[in-house]
Amino acid sequence: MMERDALQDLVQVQRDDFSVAEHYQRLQQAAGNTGAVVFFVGTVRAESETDPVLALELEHYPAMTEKSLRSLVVEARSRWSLDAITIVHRVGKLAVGQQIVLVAVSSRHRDEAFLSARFLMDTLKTQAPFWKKEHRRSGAYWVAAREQDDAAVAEWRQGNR
Amino acid sequence: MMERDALQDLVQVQRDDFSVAEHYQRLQQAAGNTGAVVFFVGTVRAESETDPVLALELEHYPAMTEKSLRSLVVEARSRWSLDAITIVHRVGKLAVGQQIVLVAVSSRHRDEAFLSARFLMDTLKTQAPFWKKEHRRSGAYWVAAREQDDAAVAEWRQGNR
Amino acid sequence: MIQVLFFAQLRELLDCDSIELPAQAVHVAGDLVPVLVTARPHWAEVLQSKPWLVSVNQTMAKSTTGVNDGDEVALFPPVTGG
Amino acid sequence: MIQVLFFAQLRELLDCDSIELPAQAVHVAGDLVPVLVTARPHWAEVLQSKPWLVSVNQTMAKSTTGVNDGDEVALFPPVTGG
Repeated sequence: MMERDALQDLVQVQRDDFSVAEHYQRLQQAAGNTGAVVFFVGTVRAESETDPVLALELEHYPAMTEKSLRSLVVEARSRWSLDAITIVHRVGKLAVGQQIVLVAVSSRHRDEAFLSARFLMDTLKTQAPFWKKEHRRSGAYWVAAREQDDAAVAEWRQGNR
Repeated sequence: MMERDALQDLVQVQRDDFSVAEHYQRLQQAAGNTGAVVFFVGTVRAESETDPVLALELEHYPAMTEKSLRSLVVEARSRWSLDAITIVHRVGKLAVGQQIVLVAVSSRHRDEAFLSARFLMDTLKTQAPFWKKEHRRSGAYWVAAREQDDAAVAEWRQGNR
Repeated sequence: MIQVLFFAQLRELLDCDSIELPAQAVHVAGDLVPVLVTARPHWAEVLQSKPWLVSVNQTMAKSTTGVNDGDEVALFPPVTGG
Repeated sequence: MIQVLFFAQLRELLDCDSIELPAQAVHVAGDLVPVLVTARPHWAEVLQSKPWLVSVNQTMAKSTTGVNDGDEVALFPPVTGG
């Protein structure tokens, strides 16, 4: 399940864990060590002490997932001058503390690397077809979408972020 | 040359290269895998094709460097709720493509991780006593400070970033 | 025919992964819920309880997005990845 | 005495790492350049060519920051790390 956009870009949806070290190396090589790299990694949080999340189950819409992630990559490239992009997102059942998502961008300038990585995370959260179900001691619950996530994307669209 | 602020924080100035993989692992362990990690890595750029940078020489003010970096860490912690921070900055002579600086932040929320990492890079650029000298084929040149770097810090101070 | 897929909470509430609908009944994405409710009256409460998101051929759609014979359509809750 | 350190381009232009100044001449950071110019007239051109940054005891200073006997002061160009 691997797709390349520009030759420098990597979009991957997978059940297995990923190695930050390996993806950092790939990104630097693909970009030719261009100056600035920003990495984001999200992990499963326990959230609550009284009824902690024990595991997270990530469902997705396989035929749509990589297509939607690739369109975010294309949009990021249209907004900023970027040398290489990596998006890796896991699906399946993940224990607390495990890595869920990696977004990494390489650019000549730090502002563009920071902005584009944040843009990719903000838009991924509201536009890529993933759904989280929390397994807690008291039961299993679908995670509700957060209004501030939609607000963040609206700000990007209006040029306020 | 290692100093800890909160027990979770690491500020280090060194001649040797650093391992992103090792620092990622340390940060996640120190923070207890809290949800969101943002990493920034800056590398030496060639800058020009006709008269490329061959190496960068980084001078610093040893007695002041870590003190100033630690004060940036304290300021970041006063602005956002952060679980762990790492700043590593190299000094000495670095070849093109080599790593110069690492700033990494772990937080429960991605916005705070993105904002604080960018804040630390912006303020480090204008307030920590490092000076870069470029060695090009045509000679050696001290790098001039960029006005937009000062402007970035002014925006943070005014609450506009 | 139009293939209709359900995901996440909606899939669980309907206890159904996918169904097929005759193409002639669905012209735009906004027709989906009324047509589904007519076909499966016992789904009315779930389908009308929230504004579910719709994709047409794996792209997010509006209620005015056209739907044609052979298309793959999906209904799902707001996404929560990342 | 006050220890005065020079860094980077300024260190190279003066060809000097550090000097000592008598404490009684320097009350605030803004006194440094005039006092240095009096002590070393051949440094005048370099010292007055740009607004060099000043630190007092390893903290960035303004021209009004107080300087006391035994302090470590430094003069340097705008920083360019990161």
